[in-house]
Amino acid sequence: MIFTVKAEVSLKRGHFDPEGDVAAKALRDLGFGVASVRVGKTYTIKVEAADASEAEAAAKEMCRRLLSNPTKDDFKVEVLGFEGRSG
Amino acid sequence: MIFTVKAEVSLKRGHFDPEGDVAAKALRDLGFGVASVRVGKTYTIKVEAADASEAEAAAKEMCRRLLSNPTKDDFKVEVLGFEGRSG
Amino acid sequence: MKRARACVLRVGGTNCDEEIKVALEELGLRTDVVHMDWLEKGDVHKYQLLVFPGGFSYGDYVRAGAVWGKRVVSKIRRDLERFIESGRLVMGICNGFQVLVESGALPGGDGAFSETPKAVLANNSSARYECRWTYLRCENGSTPFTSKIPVGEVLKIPVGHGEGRFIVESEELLRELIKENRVTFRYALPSGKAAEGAYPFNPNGSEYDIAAICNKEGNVMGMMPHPERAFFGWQAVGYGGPEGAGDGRRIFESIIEHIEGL
Amino acid sequence: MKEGLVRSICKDPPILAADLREAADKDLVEISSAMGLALSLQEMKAIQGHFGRPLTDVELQTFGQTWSEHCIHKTFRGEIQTEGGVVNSLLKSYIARATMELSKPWCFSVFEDNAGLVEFDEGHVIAAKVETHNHPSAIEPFGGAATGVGGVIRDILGVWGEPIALSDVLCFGPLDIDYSELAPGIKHPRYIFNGVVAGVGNYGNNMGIPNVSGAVLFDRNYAGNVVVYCGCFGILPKSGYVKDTKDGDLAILVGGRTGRDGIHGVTFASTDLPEESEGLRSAVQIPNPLVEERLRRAVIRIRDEGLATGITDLGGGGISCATGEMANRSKLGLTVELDAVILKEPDLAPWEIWVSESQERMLLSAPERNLGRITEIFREEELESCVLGRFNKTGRIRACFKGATVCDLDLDFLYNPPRTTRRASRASAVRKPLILEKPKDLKVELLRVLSDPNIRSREEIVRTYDHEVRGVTVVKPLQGFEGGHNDAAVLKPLRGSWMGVVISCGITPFYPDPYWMAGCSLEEALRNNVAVGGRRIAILDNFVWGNPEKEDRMGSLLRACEACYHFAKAFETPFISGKDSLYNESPMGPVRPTLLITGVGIIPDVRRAVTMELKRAEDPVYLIGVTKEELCGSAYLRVKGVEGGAWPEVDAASSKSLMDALTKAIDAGHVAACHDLSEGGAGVAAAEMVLGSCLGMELDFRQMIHETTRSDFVLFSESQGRFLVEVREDQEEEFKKVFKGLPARRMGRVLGERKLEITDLEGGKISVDLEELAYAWRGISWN
Ligand SMILES: Nc1ncnc2c1ncn2[C@@H]1O[C@H](COP(=O)(O)OP(=O)(O)O)[C@@H](O)[C@H]1O
Ligand SMILES: [Mg+2]
Repeated sequence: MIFTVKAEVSLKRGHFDPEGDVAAKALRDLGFGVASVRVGKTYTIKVEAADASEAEAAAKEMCRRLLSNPTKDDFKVEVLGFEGRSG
Repeated sequence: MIFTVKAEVSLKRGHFDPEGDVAAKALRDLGFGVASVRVGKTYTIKVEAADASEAEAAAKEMCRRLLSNPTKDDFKVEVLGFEGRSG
Repeated sequence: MKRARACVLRVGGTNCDEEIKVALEELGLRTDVVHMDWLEKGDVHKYQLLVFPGGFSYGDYVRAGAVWGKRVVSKIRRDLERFIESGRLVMGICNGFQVLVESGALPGGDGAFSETPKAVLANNSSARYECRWTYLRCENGSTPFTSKIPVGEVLKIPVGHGEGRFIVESEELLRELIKENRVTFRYALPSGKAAEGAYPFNPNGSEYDIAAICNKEGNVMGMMPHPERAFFGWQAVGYGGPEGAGDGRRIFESIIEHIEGL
Repeated sequence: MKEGLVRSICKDPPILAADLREAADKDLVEISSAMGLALSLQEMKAIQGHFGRPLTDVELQTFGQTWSEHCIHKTFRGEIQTEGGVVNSLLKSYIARATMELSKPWCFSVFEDNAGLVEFDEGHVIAAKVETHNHPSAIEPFGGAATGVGGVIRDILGVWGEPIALSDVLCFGPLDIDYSELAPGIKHPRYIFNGVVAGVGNYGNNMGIPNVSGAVLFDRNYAGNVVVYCGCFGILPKSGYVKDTKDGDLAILVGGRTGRDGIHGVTFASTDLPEESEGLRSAVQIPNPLVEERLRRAVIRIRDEGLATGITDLGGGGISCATGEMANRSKLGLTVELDAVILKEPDLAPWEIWVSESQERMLLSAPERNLGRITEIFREEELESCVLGRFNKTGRIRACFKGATVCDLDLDFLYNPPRTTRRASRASAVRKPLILEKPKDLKVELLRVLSDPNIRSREEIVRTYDHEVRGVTVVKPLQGFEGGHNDAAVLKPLRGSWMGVVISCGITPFYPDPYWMAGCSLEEALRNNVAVGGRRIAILDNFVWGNPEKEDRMGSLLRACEACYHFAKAFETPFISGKDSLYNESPMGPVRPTLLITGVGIIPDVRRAVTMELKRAEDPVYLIGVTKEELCGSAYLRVKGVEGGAWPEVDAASSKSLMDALTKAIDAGHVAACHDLSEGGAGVAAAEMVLGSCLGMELDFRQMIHETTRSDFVLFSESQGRFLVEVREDQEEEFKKVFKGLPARRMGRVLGERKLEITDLEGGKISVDLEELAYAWRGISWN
């Protein structure tokens, strides 16, 4: 089956986020009352797996091996749904 | 009060996502059974607002004005929590 | 010298291969620019020097250098381990440095590679791409890459990157790098004093002003600045004279002297 | 619309047919608009008259694309009715005419191909092209600007050039403008600015092509009409320029896949920007420099192995225009198999495949025997390609899909559209008196001008563009650690030669008279080029104007073209290429007429190139040229919000003799530093020279050759044809000899301390130290 999994990669707490700081400043310049912004990335992945837990495990492994760098990133994985048989 | 709001910006359906394609191919090369990947961005924003609905409205406005482009992006906003009085 | 040969690797998105080839050839070293695909099928061991050049490999998507770095691990790790263990030289410049870090070759582990990366080149603290000249203080003049540069000497070499803020996994590892003399260049003030984070002398906010590091054995080095863009004097108008040599040339001269002796 | 005029003739694939024979005028107009063709009634009638059969949507779209303003330049090639008579083609009567009459032997290929080509050395030519990407950037700033860069790079690849440099000139609304001042649907200049700068930087950096030249302008007028010019410059061996498609050759499409992105970009660029532009999703183009980088390598390899007979890029109009142009150029025909095209998404209609403007694609022609090797190169560079069809002698462009012929057109008719007629009213600015109180403190005035967004340091932008990659940039946009702005860039493209390419630009849209505005832009491009040591300069024109169907817009366009002809002739600088972007109108009004002139010169030895930062204390400083009371449109008056007085004019003869003398002085080694005087006049130029170096300068304006009455006027006048020159102290006598009989005057000297000291016309002194200058120029707004 093809599962849709969302992996969210974000900076570890306490890590400096220049991109977030720039976004915060730009938002403040536009008149918003913003205290801070942290930027992260999401990967919405269609992955082949036997069941949801296998899909989740695979996505975690993808985060470990490619999508995140443990020095700076945390990641979180969530199975969103599935699509039935794959060819 | 300071609310934490998460804004998620992603490419509209049908829009071509070169970054997602590269990630998908790289994951396949690493042996994962990945059909496709779509990449999005998250902004975790601390925003001053009177209540949750005001915080949400502000975040939506931020998406409209700066964080996304309605021609190519969809966005989604979610209030995660609040932190009590601001100075 | 007759036998020595260098390989400048490339993948889609690499774009600084030609100027590195020019620099090496200028010093008489036979240099091939080789696509990763060919190397995976071919033989890396006929080379004494392997260079991972700058550019935007795979568009720098996901994370700068990550996709290429993981491909190195999954496709040519064993070959590269042998290459490194035999004392030959591997150099990563800019995107190439990012690749070496993402693959685990730098700072390195117990073997040639650590299982997971122990460092990262994160977004510049300015949150922008920075193309500018920097002052680099040589911290270790006895690696194969720096033997012609005395410790304390300041080189003028430009950077051009958006993700060059070097951070390591732990305080401990940083101390270890410093203690083992593995920080080869630091961003400095014109006087030669460390920049101590002061922008724009430290152009990206790197910890300890780190611009370049090497592995334990000293035969793998990664650096964010581009010595090949400061090879000729005319590349450095306003920083040196149009005639003669640029400061980056001395890094290449060190390399060549070393591999001639291999 | 009349029943049955347009009907479906096939469901799968979806094909419509329109029978124009029975159509009334209003039906024609309706069909054009319903199908998004943007063809005028006159054009629709020409099509109606030509065909004795119904036309498919594929065919009608072909006309829509090929006869668009973008592809065929119908305004520039059309007929213009003026009070004084009829002008037959702006291009022929002014732009190309100057080139023809100058007939320089070093012009290698002009106005013909994707880019202009001039000789470099015996074996090589330089290719240059500048494009605009305004509408796409207004809608999606990042993608619009990035694909603008990508597109102009393909123009250079499209003449077999190896790209060596990029340029970008950007015009934005004020970054601090209030939301309430923007019309609905218009994005905030801040948003546009961030996206455009990031897009330009991203594409160029990814490609590894240094961005070395450009300009950034701010004005309320551009809030509704952002202007984005992208330039690319390349080099190639003369023998590598092959454009000789033969009967029987294959047409090969390579690069990115074809999808729905950018459909109707062309017709879209030929109409005003609608208020609800957000609905135009398919017009958004998605950049993918990763593919173009591989394309670049493949194209150069194929060129060097001599495998192909022709090449062109896919830009506006997609496959339809690229194949049509290639066939037409060689007086051949072609049948295209649309099934062969590799698609991004299934179920594209044939007409969509035909006109899609998906990025990063090129078209090659090659004999069949080379197909194997070409495909191998593509494979090695990880590129997808397909054979579209074979060139033949029919003189027709045909397209087939699933066995059916969906398009069959006569190239002769397609490439000879009906002449467009436009009307032009007289356009010159009216001079108003200048009413301005004498300022109390010149120093305050100078700092205020320096801190204006139009004058301030561009470092924050320029540093995000890699200008060193390839390792051939000799004179850089930012000079030295101090980051002074050089007037032009110098590149050394060949390994075994000291010869350099010099790239500069001129843009002066704030001078109100279209004729003199154009003249000043041209002069500025040359002045910048000469200031670093460039000579034998070729120029490119890029017009950004409003709707040419309005008489006043057409009137000013005509005047600007007249100036282009006159000054190109007078300076002996031929136009080699260019482009016009018309219909730049938004709910906030028409764009300010904006002409960019790009200069491409050469320098025999890059070691002789001159930079702008001061070199040595005690060196004498000369001001070359005459300062007149020309302040209308100047930075000084704009900062004060004042209009009036005379605008700068160009005295070509005197300016040319000064430039020639300066070149002589540079070649002889007399010149240590040089900076041209442009926006902000002598005051700003002097401040910039100090800011860019570790030294200072002392100037006595009483020494100046001037025709003005006031100190603030000599300081800020923007008279053309002027330079500030640091002369090597030991060569001052020789320098003076070179300038004998010319207006050049010693104004002061270089100081060891970092400050600017000025003596005004009354003998009053002002002294500004570096911190003050830097705070105004680099820092946050000064007041
Ligand atoms: N306004 C103009 N001024 C000068 N040359 C022009 C102008 N418009 C078009 N040209 C020239 O005509 C040739 C074809 O132009 P164009 O259709 O814009 O090419 P492309 O489609 O590759 O962008 C080019 O060499 C171009 O420089
Ligand atoms: Mg073209």
